[in-house]
Amino acid sequence: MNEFVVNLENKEFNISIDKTNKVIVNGKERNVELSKLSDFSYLLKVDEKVYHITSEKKDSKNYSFFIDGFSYDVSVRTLLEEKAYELLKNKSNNNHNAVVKSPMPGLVLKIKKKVGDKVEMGDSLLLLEAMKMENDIRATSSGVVKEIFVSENSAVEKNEILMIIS
Amino acid sequence: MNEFVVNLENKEFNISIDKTNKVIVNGKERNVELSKLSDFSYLLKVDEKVYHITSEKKDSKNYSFFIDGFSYDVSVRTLLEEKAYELLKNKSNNNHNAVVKSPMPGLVLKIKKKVGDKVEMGDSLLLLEAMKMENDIRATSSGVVKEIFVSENSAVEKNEILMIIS
Amino acid sequence: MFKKILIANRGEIAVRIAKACKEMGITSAAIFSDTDKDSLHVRVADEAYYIGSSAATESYLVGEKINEIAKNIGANAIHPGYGFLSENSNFIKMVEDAGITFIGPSSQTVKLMGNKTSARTLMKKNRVPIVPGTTEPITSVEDAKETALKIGLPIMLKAAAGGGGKGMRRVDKIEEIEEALERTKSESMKSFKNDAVYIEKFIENPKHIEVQILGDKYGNYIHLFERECSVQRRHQKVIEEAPSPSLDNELRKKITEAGVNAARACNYHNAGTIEFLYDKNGDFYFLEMNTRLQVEHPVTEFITGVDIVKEQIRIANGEKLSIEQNDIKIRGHSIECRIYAEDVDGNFAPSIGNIYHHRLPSGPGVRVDRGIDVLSEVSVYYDPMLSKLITWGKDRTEALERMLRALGEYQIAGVKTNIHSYQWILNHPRFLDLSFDINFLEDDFLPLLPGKWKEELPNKYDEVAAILAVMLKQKDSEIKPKKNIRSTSNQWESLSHE
Amino acid sequence: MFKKILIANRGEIAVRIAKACKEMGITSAAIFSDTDKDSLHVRVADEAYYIGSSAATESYLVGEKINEIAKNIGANAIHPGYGFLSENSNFIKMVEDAGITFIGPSSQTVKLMGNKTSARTLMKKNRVPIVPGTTEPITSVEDAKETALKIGLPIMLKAAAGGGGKGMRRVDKIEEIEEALERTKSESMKSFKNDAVYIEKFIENPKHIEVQILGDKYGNYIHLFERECSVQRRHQKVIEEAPSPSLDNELRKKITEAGVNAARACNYHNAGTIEFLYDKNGDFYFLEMNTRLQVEHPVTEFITGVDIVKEQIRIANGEKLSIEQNDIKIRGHSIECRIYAEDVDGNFAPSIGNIYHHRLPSGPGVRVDRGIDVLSEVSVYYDPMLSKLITWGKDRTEALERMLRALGEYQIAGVKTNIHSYQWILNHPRFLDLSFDINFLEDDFLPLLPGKWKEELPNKYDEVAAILAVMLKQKDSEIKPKKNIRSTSNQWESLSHE
Repeated sequence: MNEFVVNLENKEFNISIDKTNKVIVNGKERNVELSKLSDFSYLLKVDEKVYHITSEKKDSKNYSFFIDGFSYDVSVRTLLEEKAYELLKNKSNNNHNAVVKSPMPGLVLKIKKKVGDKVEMGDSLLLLEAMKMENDIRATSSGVVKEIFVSENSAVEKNEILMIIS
Repeated sequence: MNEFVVNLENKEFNISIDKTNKVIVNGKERNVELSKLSDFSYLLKVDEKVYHITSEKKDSKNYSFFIDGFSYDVSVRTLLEEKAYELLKNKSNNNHNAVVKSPMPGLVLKIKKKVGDKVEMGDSLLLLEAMKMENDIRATSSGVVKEIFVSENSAVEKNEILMIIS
Repeated sequence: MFKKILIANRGEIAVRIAKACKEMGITSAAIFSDTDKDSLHVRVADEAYYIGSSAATESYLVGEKINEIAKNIGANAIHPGYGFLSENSNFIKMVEDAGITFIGPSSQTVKLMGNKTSARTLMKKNRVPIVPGTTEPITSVEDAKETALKIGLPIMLKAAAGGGGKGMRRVDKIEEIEEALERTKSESMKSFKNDAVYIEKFIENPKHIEVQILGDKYGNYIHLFERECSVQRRHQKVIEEAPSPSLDNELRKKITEAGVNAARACNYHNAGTIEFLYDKNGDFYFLEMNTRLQVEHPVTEFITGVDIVKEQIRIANGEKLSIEQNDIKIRGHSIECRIYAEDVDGNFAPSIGNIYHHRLPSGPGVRVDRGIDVLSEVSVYYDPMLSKLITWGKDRTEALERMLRALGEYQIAGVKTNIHSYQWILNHPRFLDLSFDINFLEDDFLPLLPGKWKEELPNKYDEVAAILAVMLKQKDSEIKPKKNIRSTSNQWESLSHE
Repeated sequence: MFKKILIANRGEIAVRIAKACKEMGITSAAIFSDTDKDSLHVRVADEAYYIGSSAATESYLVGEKINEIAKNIGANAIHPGYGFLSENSNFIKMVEDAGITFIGPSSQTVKLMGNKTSARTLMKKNRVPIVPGTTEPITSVEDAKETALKIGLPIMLKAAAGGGGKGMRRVDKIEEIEEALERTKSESMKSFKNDAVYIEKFIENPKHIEVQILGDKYGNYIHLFERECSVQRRHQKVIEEAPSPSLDNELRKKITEAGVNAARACNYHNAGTIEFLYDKNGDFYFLEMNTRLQVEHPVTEFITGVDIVKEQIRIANGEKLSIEQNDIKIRGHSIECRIYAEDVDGNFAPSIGNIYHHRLPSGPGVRVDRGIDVLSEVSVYYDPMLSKLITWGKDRTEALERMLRALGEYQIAGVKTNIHSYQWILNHPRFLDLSFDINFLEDDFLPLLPGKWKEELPNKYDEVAAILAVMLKQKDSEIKPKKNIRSTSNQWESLSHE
């Protein structure tokens, strides 16, 4: 019997699994049967229900699923991995830095905040021109602008660090 | 420069190829460029024309292609292989036996010829019931029925030899 | 409305029905045999239940099991699709008795119309023209001979319990009647457990035209015009069209009215089809009624805009017809080509295997109803129809141009298909000038087997195929087998995904 | 008819045009950049020619190169698609001068309508209602302020050479005009090499409704009714419908007549679209004319049965319109969802990658126009629209039910898409009760980013996703890496094809 912790969309599931086509999800038992149709396509039966799922594995802990028009980014950890993760999370909470990265290559048009500004989650931080469109880069967490690494009219690569909010 | 003999639908092509994206087909030079899209899908450019081709490899000499709704069974031999093939063909011509095999598993309903009967290409040889349908097995060459290996109401496997016509 | 519908079928029609359920917010429950464990109809349904081993006689034909599952899972209704148990009145009776709604006509109607002699009697009484012949089973060889001489040879011997081209035999000479009768009876007994056989005059080179009707449970009937289904091989339809290009509006009015009368005559409710033979003299005769959804229903849906499967469900649910006859107009033309896994040049033997590559055609005026997906298995156990390709155009020419375009886009690897043969049929003068009849393929195509039909087509891609074969063989000889190492800098490999 | 058409575009629209050529028996010639060497538009065309490196400015935007290729390969006509050079009057002039037919209006018409101020002047003269504002470019900040005060704030500053939502800026306060004018001018100069800017009154929360027209070279005009395109994000349409559910028949008559008048006013020939803003008072105003094929043309094709691309080709070939206004009737309802490769919750950043898995939806009432196929590459260089999913139903409800069903069937792996977000939009009360306007997504959806919009949807598959993740992780830990050896007896592996 192996136990896992699954996180998706701010929800947590505790799931244990053995090899007899049974899983226990948050205490409830489910009969399951899985068929691999291709590297990207699975047929999963849960009790009497059938689901045809498109899957992309990101790494050993993260999967991206697509079910009936709904997409899910799922992270799954063994109990051991979960403990390590919690430890890490607590650490970073004490010294909480949100890194704002460029989601695509482009040109910085305008920087809307300066070091020391308070930002709320959702605030516009800067304008990035890419694919002939102006893209509004918004804060995904609240805090204070700690550092800015780019200047207006500078070109940035994908995943280049733009700002740090702490 | 490698030379090949290609047969499809009773037509023969002599094709030589080097590594510089050029082939010579029956004396005519063609510029070619091939992209493999997947194991079953190729994009072939011949001069300015583009062809999207579905492909199944049967063995090292035989391919099955599907182009714009047209299907082709193609056999391709190097000059050496072609010589061996010709030799073999001549041999079998001297002792020409056409083997009639069952195209599918089924039940022999009726045998329409007996040993010694003359048959023309296209003549009905026997009726085979399979998939709830009566299937007419016809001669693919002309000759005389030399031997019959099945009897009426007997079950046959796919590719089981039914008759020999010589 | 029903909460849950059990779909007592497999393949493309089970998929089609599950999609209608999805659109209507109804839970669909599939049943599956061993082979069909991961089949597309299971993938698209909301629920799936194991029914038995792969042989249809152990699974999709076992009414008791299906009825039992329906009861256990709380299904409110059963959709039978076509084939299997769809026209089995005993099964329908069993479902009715279990208090489950059968999505189709009542068991009495099916029983009545399933017996071809009683159907003929009823049609005659209601002035729907029937083919000359008997309306009672043949009782003796002498009877048969007498009738044959009276209506004139050639005649057809037909199983009263038959239909769909099964259990019938042509007789040209009076002295052949005895043996033919015996054989038809024995086949009929084998196939239908009933050896009643009747006689119809053989109609010379007719077309097959059928009328789609809808009737609710309150005696309201409409027709959705007709379909032309003359392109057949061994009584199996291969291409269907709507509307029939062979009819003018006057005849269209007559034949569709006859269809509605036929349905009314047997107290029909739900979707049904009345098949007619249409002869060279412009006369048409009732052939039989199909008391179920037809394979070729999509061509009617394309020209009328009516979703027939959804109408079936609404009618079964006790709703009145929401459409009036005057609302139904023909727009444009639609053609269907059935895509079979078969070896055309190998006696049409079913082609078995796994679908490794499956690219659907797309774009304007194209619909695909399919039973397969990538990595589906095509087995020996069931009908080898993979899918149906249906196109629509503002007229027959555009529908045809789109069909040829879509056939060119449709890519399947893993089994042989009949796709190439449509190049011959759809470009044939008899198909284009409407001089085809139900013997078209038998007369003009089958004699060109094996392979000669290809010689009548333009040599469009011969050289290309030859070049590709050489290039692939050359590539193969260049690439040395490596142990799981792939260089991403190798352009040849980099596009290939494993 | 033309023998050969060069398609001066890429992606789904180039594929769409090649299919029309195929159906008409015309040779299609594609052009491709480095990145597009094996793209779908190259695969479906009959011929393909290299045009330059991947940046559009080196390839699809270089009119001289395209014109040169067209001449060299003996193309009789050029179809520009949409975007790129489709509304570039200099390019069209060059093509005309080379004696090649441009499939679209004349360069003069495009020039006239491309300049938004001259278009407004012309419309005003021909009594097509325009948004209050200037019909001349602004000459000074003072002018601008004066006009703003006259017509009332807020106002829109718009680039005379702009269009399609580009080069425009809202001004709410009189003191913001100066800076806004400067910025709009500079952006306009950068984007269009022209800094003329005019003023329009800002229309509060309008809908975007546009009329599809066809005109031949002999002064005959028809309309194909209207489309509703109010669901937009940053002025980019996301969902389009036909007919507009917001109009009654009286208003429909008025707006389509205005569309035909607008086309006639500028001597338009070929297919064109007149965009209107429709405000809460039931007034509509000319916004701009798109002198080319629209992305959303399929919804019009679905409800009218007219193949707009083929009509474009016939008109360009000098044929008279074969359809009369009375022949065009609306049947049912059609909806289009644009499928983008983008990360909705990551600032809509384009998602780059290879398409590893691509399963198209199918069945009744579904059309896909796509620019990708399995193993296509989605690059940074071009618009991230992968395909368009279009459904038809007998009414808006059925079209919507089919859209939700088809979105559920559509499977893409390799890039992130916006498919999930349609679950939110299509089920939203404002979309369903027609109270949406062009600010719908800005007002109601964008504030729910990132991720919060998902919380408004039913938790349909959370648990399933969690279970699958666990099972896959478990399987992965069980399977030890093997060196290219696969056991066929292993059920887990046997279905997997590499």
